[in-house]
Amino acid sequence: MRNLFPVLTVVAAIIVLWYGAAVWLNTPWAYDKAQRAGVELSTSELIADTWSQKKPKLPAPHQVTREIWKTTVEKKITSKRSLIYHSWVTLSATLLGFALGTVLGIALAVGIVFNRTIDMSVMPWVITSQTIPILAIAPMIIVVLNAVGIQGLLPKAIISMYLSFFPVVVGMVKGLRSPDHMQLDQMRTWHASGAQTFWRLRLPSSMPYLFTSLKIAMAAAIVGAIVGELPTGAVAGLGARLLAGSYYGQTIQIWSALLVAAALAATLVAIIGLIQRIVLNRMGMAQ
Amino acid sequence: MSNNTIISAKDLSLTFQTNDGPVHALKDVSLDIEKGEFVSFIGPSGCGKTTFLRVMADLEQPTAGSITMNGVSPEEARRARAYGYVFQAAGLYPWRTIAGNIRLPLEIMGYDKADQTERVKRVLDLVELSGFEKKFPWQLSGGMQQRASIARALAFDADILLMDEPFGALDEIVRDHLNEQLLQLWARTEKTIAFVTHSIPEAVYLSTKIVVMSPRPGRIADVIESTLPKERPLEIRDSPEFIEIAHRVREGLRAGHSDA
Amino acid sequence: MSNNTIISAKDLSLTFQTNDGPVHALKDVSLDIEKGEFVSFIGPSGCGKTTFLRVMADLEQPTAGSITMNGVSPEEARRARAYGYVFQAAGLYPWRTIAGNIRLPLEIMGYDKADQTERVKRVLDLVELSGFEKKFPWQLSGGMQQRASIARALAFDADILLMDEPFGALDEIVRDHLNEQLLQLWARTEKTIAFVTHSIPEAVYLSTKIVVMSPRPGRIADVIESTLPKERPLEIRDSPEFIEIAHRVREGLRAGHSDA
Amino acid sequence: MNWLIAGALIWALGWYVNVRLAALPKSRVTSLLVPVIFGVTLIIIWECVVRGLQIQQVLLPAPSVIAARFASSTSILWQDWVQTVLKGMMSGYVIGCLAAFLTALAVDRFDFLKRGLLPVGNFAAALPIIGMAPILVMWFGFDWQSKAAVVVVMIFFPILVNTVQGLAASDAMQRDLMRTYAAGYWKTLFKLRLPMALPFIFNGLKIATTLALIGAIVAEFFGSPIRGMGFRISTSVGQLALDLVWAEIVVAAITGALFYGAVALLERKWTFWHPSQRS
Amino acid sequence: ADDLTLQLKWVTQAQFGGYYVALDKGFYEEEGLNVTIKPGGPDIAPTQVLAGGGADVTVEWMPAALAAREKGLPMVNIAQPFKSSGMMLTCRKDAGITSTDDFAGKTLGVWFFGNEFPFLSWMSKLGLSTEGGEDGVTVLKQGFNVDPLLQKQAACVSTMTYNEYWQVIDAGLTPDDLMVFKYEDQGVATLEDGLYVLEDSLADPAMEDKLVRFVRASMKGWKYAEMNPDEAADIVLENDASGAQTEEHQQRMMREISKLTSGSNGALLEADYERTVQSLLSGGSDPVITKAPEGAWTHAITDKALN
Ligand SMILES: Nc1ncnc2c1ncn2[C@@H]1O[C@H](COP(=O)(O)OP(=O)(O)OP(=O)(O)O)[C@@H](O)[C@H]1O
Ligand SMILES: Nc1ncnc2c1ncn2[C@@H]1O[C@H](COP(=O)(O)OP(=O)(O)OP(=O)(O)O)[C@@H](O)[C@H]1O
Ligand SMILES: Cc1ncc(C[n+]2csc(CCO)c2C)c(N)n1
Ligand SMILES: [Mg+2]
Ligand SMILES: [Mg+2]
Repeated sequence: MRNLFPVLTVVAAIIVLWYGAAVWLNTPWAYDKAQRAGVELSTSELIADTWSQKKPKLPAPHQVTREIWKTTVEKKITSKRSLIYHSWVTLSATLLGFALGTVLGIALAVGIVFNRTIDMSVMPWVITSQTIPILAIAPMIIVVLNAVGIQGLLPKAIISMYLSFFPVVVGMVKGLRSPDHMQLDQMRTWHASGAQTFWRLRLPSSMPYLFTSLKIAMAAAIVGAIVGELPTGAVAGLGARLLAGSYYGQTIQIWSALLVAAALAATLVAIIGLIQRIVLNRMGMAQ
Repeated sequence: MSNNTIISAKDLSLTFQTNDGPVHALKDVSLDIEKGEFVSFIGPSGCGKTTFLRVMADLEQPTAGSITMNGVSPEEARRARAYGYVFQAAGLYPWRTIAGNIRLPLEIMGYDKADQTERVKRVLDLVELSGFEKKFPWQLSGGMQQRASIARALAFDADILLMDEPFGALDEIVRDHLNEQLLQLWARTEKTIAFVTHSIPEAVYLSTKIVVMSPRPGRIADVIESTLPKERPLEIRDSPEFIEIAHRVREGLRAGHSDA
Repeated sequence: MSNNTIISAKDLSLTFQTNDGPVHALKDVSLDIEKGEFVSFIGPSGCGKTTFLRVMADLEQPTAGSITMNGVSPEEARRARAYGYVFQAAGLYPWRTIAGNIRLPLEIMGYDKADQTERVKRVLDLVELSGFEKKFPWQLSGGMQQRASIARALAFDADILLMDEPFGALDEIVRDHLNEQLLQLWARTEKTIAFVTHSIPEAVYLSTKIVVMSPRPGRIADVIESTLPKERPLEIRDSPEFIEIAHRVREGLRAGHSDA
Repeated sequence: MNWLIAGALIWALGWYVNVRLAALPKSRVTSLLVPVIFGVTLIIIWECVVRGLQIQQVLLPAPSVIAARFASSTSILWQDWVQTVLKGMMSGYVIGCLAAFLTALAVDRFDFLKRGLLPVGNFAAALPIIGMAPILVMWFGFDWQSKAAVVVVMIFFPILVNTVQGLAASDAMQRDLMRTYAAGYWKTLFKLRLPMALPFIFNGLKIATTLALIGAIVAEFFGSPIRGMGFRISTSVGQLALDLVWAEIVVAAITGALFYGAVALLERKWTFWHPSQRS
Repeated sequence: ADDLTLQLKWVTQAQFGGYYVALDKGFYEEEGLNVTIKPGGPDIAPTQVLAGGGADVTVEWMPAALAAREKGLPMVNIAQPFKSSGMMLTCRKDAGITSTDDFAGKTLGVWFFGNEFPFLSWMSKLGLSTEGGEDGVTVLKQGFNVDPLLQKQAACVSTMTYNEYWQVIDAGLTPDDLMVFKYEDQGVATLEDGLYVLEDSLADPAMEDKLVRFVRASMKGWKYAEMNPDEAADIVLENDASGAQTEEHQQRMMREISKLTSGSNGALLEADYERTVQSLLSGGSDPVITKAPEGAWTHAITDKALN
């Protein structure tokens, strides 16, 4: 609440800047048109024009807002023109990829923490894996998976997974190793088994780390799903909207898809944050 | 080594290999502790107090010499859950209630449910924490947390209590209070206690025997048998006898310190 | 208030507004400290010792009453760099060598290069750390770090030294040693020292005046003038005079504690 | 079939060797050898699987084919590398870091900005920045400038957030100490808060390395001159030159690893004092 | 019914109207086929999909198919519903372009991803280097849209008669502002949008039979679409999962497409094929294909399908 006023101020400043930038960026096209039509533009006409072009370089905020309104509230959510429908398509791939990435990440982390060989062999490659521009080869992955009969949701989810497993591995390795020597020694004095140590000490201790990485992983998963949608033939999803918008030069459509994607991401991350607060509070580990 | 000897170390040595060369944490340490004794270990930082306790607890392997706990090796003693270990920090799990924390070792050792509940209740009584079982550790003061951690080490049937600076992090007044309680508890339960501390008054006040250690290499500089009675009110610390023992301990420490 | 009064507090109060309501950290505190005195502040946790020191250092603003340092307001005194402040933790910068750390305040205050080097050398000598100037803090023991942090506060020309539990984190033996050194240093430099501690022996051993404080609200419970001579070997702590003063301090503490 | 069996055998052998090596006390040699053996095993298995299952080269080329192509196309690879990495990524990285850093100083200085900008920043950071690529290409043209812009946008928030966090890392006691010296804002900044923030800043810089590379490459998908790694990757698929695509990916991976390594090295040098660097 | 998968070259749009009509009107069903149509996209190489077995038949441009064939992927043209090419280079007059002679020193937008081959042969025929410089042209890889022309980042961009050209018009430029060069008029036209399969498919009689039925139904769809462009456009719109296409644009596209398909009954004309091959072979120092391919097309399917 304390932040409400500053945030609103910043948002207002951004909107003002945005309108200004729209005038600046769209002016050349307005003049270009006017010149070919042989008319003079007054300043007010110019501004009005820059804020209402069909395919502006930068659409004005109200144009984007109207587009979002039209494609969410005014469309049936089953319609292919509804952004809610497309968000759902992206969301499902995101959630699946996120789930797969989390499971893979935790599994790898457990392996790394409990097995020296896995730790030494795999960990450097886990880091290297992220230097491969997966986003750049996403199209190939889609086609190759297609060749072995995997299509639809799964290929997108796999790209999501590739991006989201990494923060989870890194975070969970840290988390599972976060119990200090004293706590581990204590388990030893009680002659606790490896499994008992894992379930009663390592896993609970790793929770704060887990949630922090889950937030990063979720943001990554969305990027993965959207990028995975670009080359699947602009079929459906926010990525497809971005692409189709881009293909037809529909900047308004691009921006609305972008903003909805950001809102989706922010919502998902916020939900994890909420769960984090509840769980950690219950566990007495809230910072 | 009498029949009643609970802990017996002979020519114990432990050398850590570090990047800066070997560190002789313990060198030819021999010591016998009888049943029911309260033995304090005191000495400057790095003299091997903690290491010695950890060897007893099978958390560290000696590089030479031998040690028995209850007549068997530390490892067997650990597997038989023959001792409770209390660390400097309370180290309670924030996600478990006080009762849950005390129940933890019992769960691990496979005590049955009813027995667990019974024992938790008993040790909470013992450390005067009844009524706090449903609280979480962070809802308690530092002294209460430390009491809970002692209760946790008392909950299962171990005759030996190993305590590594359990009150090091507490302020003097709370510490006085806990010292008093610990003495009463020891009297009631007749456990054998090995207790590491940095504080001379604490060592003198609590112990039947004070082991003064000196560093580099870690060894025993002096063993002082206390002449204080078993019954010790806090005021005893202003008595000449007390001051005399404290003085001896300080001398022992100074000797060990200066020739390092 | 004599001509020689360096620190003079009158009816000083400080109330923190917290979510749980106001906390009276200091309430109507009046105290005069003469030039060259060594004044210890002792009292249970939360009685306002740190707060009092911070008010002197202009790190906290009193809500009522007045205080002067060297006859001017704490803020003016701070700007005039009239005091050195030593915190409980050494708080050395890990990315600077020991010499670099000590040079830090000199750089900030704009001493010239040659002077800096000269002063660093002198205070390193003073705290017996010569030879360690090129080391990094984490390569030194806790006691040495604390000595470096004292050197840092001595490097510039401040007549007043404010020390907030500077040895709180160290073990007793190291502490004894530093206490001895601090006394010598005080004798040599003739600074005025305000010293916060939790330890009764430390307070008695060091001070010319012991201020016993009690909490909720934080106020002065007793001011004890020490009758010990200026020359104090460590052994003085076993003398009846010492024990007598210590007893008085403990009584004062206990009184403040129980009526809280 | 024989190839598959060979692959399985090599896997078993490699793993066995690694288990033995890992059991040895950790040294520089083992901690280098073990992952290398693991990686080499993976590559050999890849080769065996491609040959054993007779996977078409247009789907997944064998490592040997990729290596051959790498060797024969060095001039193309070099030209692409210069375009994408030197021009696009590096300029973007430098500009992005500077912009984020200066913004962080402002945000840190003015509490109002901190409370207003950071939440908005978090929202913006959740934005799938990749979606900005076509827009930025439209704004900044086809050449490396638009790639640099994408990189700037991608790395801005991670570095901003880390730097702001770092600037807040000095504890109250250390700031109080500076106050007792009557040190002003700039002195406190340079002598205390910046050094203290370095480990955090480096954290951001490291994350930014991979982001920058990905950003520069992917931006080339949306329009580019006819060179560049992203250009090559995206167009070579259409020409079924998959070996060239993979050669570019190898270049990208090596570049990414080296870039990350270089920043990590710098971090080691500048934050040698931080506990995480000391052990 | 027999299953068959068709991979398109691009996103769902009227360019592929015939297939959607055949699907929607049940022409495939009548032939006992269960056809799945997979839309393409900017990064989907139909040749690769075919190689990977992700589709049985693909719509592809002949230059890309022949290039793939040289790479060892045995693609065969089984039908050619598009008679003529819709490719053109659309230029701004205000950029100083009135004829092909003005290209030198200018920046031209080109599609890559296997679509650059016709352009490259054309430039080599004009004797223009594509490496930039005074007497060459600077090539940029055009993204998905015609922005470079509108933003004056390029003097010319590649357009299709049926699609991108109209986006330029819609954006506000008039035909008078523009100078267009059709590949057909420049004598460098290559065959577009043919149906391709892998050689193996033809060896299998059952598969061959499926293909015959498929081509027959598809051609029926194309002819229907030519007759009923608006209805065909509606069908396309219904099949567009992205919901990004507009009715106006698709109807217009369908009409333009009809101009390209109307000359074909589905069978490949050998002369057209030879012209394409010649154009690709003559690519100067770096020709698209190095030798005339053999067996790159067959009339086996169309012969059976159309009689
Ligand atoms: N795991 C280890 N590896 C290497 N050296 C160690 C290890 N544990 C302890 N040491 C060293 O062994 C010596 C004895 O350490 P120990 O912890 O037993 O001392 P201590 O008497 O408990 O000291 P303190 O009072 O500070 O707790 C020290 O020099 C210490 O640095
Ligand atoms: N910044 C603050 N905001 C609110 N309350 C504070 C603040 N600083 C101190 N207090 C409260 O003021 C009281 C006195 O605190 P102070 O730190 O001066 O005690 P102290 O005597 O130094 O205790 P200790 O021995 O634990 O250091 C305490 O109740 C403390 O909780
Ligand atoms: C990135 C990219 N841009 C253009 C094309 C070329 N292309 C092939 S079919 C078709 C439809 C025409 O409306 C177009 C434009 C492509 N394949 N990929
Ligand atoms: Mg210890
Ligand atoms: Mg304090």
